[in-house]
Amino acid sequence: MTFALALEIVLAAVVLTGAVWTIASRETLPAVAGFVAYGLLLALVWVRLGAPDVALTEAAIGSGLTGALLVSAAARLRSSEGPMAVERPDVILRVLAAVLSAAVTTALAISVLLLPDPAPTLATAAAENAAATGLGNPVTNVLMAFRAMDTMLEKIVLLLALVGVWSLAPDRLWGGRPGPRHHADPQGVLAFVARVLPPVGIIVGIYILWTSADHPGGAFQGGTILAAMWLLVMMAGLTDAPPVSERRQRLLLLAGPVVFLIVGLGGLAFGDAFLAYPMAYAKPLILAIEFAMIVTIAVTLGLLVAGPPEREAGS
Amino acid sequence: MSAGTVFGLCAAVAVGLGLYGVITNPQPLRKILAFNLIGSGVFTFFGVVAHRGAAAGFGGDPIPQALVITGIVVAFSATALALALLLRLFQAAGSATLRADAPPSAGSDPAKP
Amino acid sequence: MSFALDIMTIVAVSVSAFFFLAGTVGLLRFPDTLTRLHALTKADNLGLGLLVLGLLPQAESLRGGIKLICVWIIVLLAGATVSQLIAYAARREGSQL
Amino acid sequence: MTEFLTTALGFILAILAVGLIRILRGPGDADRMMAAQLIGTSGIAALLLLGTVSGVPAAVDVALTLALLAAFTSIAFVKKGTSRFEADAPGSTEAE
Repeated sequence: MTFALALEIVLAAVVLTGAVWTIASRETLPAVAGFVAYGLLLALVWVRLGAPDVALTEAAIGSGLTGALLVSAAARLRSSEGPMAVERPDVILRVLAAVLSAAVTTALAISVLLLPDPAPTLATAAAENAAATGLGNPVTNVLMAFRAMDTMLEKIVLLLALVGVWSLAPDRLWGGRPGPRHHADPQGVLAFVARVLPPVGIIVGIYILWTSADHPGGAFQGGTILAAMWLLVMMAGLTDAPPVSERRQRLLLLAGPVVFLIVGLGGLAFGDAFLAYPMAYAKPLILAIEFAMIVTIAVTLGLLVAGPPEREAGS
Repeated sequence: MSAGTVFGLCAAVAVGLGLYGVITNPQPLRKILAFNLIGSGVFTFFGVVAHRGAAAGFGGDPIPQALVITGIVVAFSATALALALLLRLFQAAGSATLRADAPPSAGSDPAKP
Repeated sequence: MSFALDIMTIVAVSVSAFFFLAGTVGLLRFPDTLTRLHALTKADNLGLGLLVLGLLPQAESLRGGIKLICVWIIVLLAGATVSQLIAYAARREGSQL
Repeated sequence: MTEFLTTALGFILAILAVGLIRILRGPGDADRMMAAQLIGTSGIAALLLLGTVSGVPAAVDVALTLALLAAFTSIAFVKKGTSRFEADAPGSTEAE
């Protein structure tokens, strides 16, 4: 037991090193690198906490995709960094902030130590009702059946965020292509990896979705891998981002939420409530939603990272 | 001291560090980073609660775990939107500061997209 | 049989730890960027490769073992590419000096 | 066996921490990218060990995801948001 405890303390210390570095670094790019490392280590913490589903999400979205997003933003803002780095808040504010942060940390630490024992849990309820869906992974059960409404609304939040990002485009560029057009030597290393890695990534992404019925995985995690592979191909200049006005892409963006809504309304019409799956068809229905969702998630996440339209569609 | 306690304390420190960063760091991008740090600290805290609720043969309570997954995705979309807003501010105003009295920096030409 | 497999795990993981150490020491101590890069690739390829080799006997199923090998192959591919890209970047940085 | 693998895991974590310090010290971008690469690889190694030690077989799936995303993020770091990766552009590569 002491061995395991020592390991956990070492892991927590390394995680906090990453966190401190994210806050304390003077330059932005190393701070972003620190944050990505922090996210990677957090995935280890999640595995240790017995939550590999969350570890997958943290590794894919929390660390990888957020990291890529932050890197490109940091690189674009680099020219504004010069005068900003000098500008520091005065000492009083910093001391006050430190006192406040310490107080919040202490309060949280005390509440960690005072958590009720035995802990309240819904795991038994989730286990009792697992037979209703025929899925073996309790987290997928919660996401797709017991709390399916949350998951559907989250899809809509993703879509709204994308609409928000797009609407930041200047009027004359509306309907154009997001981000810069990337160029690289078609015989170069970058183009090579962008040709070899995506097929592997697509298989892994679909595998992560497929396995989520009974093992950790899911549509978000799989979709994130697919999005990363798409972005990789774009970064290598092998393909261009589609214009935001493209109809096929809009259909893909809507596929997940629409299938979800249709199934939900079907539950209202033929079953007991919105999103109530008929017992006999629960598993195929959930799979149908998940397959529609992985496509939508991949396209939405990819476009969120690509950003608002910056070029006219013809360019 | 159980497995979760160490990571619970770690989460508490991460939230404190993030809060300090949000308040004191003048650069908006760093504020967004620090805010993400607060978020991940809260998620980890919730993960500790889930871990303590391990029962029925599961490694943890699946309900908080599912909520955290949803939370991570929503945090990502918020970050993407915030960064897009920031980059647009930088394009439009020529500087990425939140101060009202800041002079436009020479870094970018507002007329150029 | 299980004893022999355990010995294999211990030996392979120990050697892998050595390569990780060597890569890190190289990264800290070698004089210039390209030699540091050379040291780093040892950690990537041999360190992780031997670790995967050592964990194979502990894998619970054939599928787990195949996935372990896939992890190594992906890291090899990505590591080799990124190392080249870093070397280009280093040369560019050097030529600006 | 668990004790041995836990020790190895602690060792890999220590190496990862050294990589973090390397990012901190720099000096050049190239060194930072190398350190990031080391962190990615040792993070994957730590994940595989942790999965074995904690008895979570799904850790291998996490490692697969991490390997793909680490490659993606590393390349994003190297490109740093520029549209043209200069060293890779025609003309500056070595004649083949």
